[in-house]
Amino acid sequence: MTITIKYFGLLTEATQCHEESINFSGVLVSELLENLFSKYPALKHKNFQVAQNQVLVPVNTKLSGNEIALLPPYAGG
Amino acid sequence: MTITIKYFGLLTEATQCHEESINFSGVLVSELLENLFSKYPALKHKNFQVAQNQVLVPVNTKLSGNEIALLPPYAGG
Amino acid sequence: MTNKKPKNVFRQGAISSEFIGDSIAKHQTKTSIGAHNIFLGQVRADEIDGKTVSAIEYTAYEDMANAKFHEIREAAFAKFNLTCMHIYHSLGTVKAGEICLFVFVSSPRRKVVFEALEFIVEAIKSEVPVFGKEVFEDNTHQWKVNN
Amino acid sequence: MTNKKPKNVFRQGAISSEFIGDSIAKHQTKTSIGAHNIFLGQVRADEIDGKTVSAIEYTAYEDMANAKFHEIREAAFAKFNLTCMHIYHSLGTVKAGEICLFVFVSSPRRKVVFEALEFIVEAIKSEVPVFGKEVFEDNTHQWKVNN
Repeated sequence: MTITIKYFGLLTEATQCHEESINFSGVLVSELLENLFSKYPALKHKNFQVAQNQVLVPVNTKLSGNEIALLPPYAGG
Repeated sequence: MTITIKYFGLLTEATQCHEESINFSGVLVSELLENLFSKYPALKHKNFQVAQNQVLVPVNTKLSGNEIALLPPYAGG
Repeated sequence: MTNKKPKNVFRQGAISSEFIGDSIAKHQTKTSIGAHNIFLGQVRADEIDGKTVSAIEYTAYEDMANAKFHEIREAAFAKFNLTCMHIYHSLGTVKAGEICLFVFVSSPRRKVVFEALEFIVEAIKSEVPVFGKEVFEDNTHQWKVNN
Repeated sequence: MTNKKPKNVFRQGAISSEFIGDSIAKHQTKTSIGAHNIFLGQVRADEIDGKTVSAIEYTAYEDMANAKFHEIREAAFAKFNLTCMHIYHSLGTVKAGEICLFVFVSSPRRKVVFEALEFIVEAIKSEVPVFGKEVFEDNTHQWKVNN
């Protein structure tokens, strides 16, 4: 399936992009992350949460085939 | 001694004045109040605190010969 | 900002939104501030026994009130790590919908301003000799009492 | 004021003192309000390892952030007797001394606004995906993290 992945804040320094679409055949969010860690080794050591379709999810959540966002610590206000 | 007495808020409806100076020979605040209650019977039933020289005092305080203020409940803000 | 002599907190009439905006603008040179908290008291058009409050006429025992405002100010600076504090209260007529009290605190950190502002506003309500005559639309009145 | 669809809380650049003043003015027709409480977040010129923060560049996961702001708004209206609530947050560059967050709550009674404002500000800080790049005077940077 095609997944849109969004990166924010300091994570964009590891990925050098804000958004990408990838074809991925895995089932879980954690599998997708392993794939991204291979592509962007610097990402592995960053602190972030994962949102699927704008809702925070644990990494053992099933991929629904929609939007995934990697969110570093919040700094609003 | 001569005492300046200030009235505020709803108390001025009982006294019909905001300030007056009276000669008074008593010793305690409570004696002064008895005197004022004779003069302004409506004052007796009002709820108020007494300040002497801008500090709240109990009615058994000695008169210092300076300013007395009768303060109804506060309504600031 | 501490240990000054009492200054006059009172303003004649309502406190305007422009005055509040200007006061905020003046703090933009103070770059150690991270959080401001502002309380505004606004006159309510309360309905009481079928009559509606159209304005409050404020009076005060001004010298004692300014001394009390000063005490509250000193106590707040002693208790909280504040960068700035400003208090303004109306005297005279303030119509329903207009602002009669403006309290403004600033600090490097947000937790401090929440605590400090509530402390100051509660102290003003309970300790400062200010009196309010609630005037109804038919020109009758009653005297306001803080709870 | 509840059950609306999420609206856009974000404003490009700093929030001006005039905007805040105008927002206050707009509430003077709402004569059931007795108390307003306003929180303003201001960018601090923090000194870190000898370098001074000159600005914060804000970015956000905008759709999720607006949905979260909406959730916070609905929760606050459910929890507190509020007449009005407004939230504005900056995106893009906000210089030291400028305002990046404006939260405005109003209620008939003061106790409510103190509780509600702190609830809303703490929720914004911890739940809304907004990111801040602290830019130093020499154009190096670090990433801000809320505590």
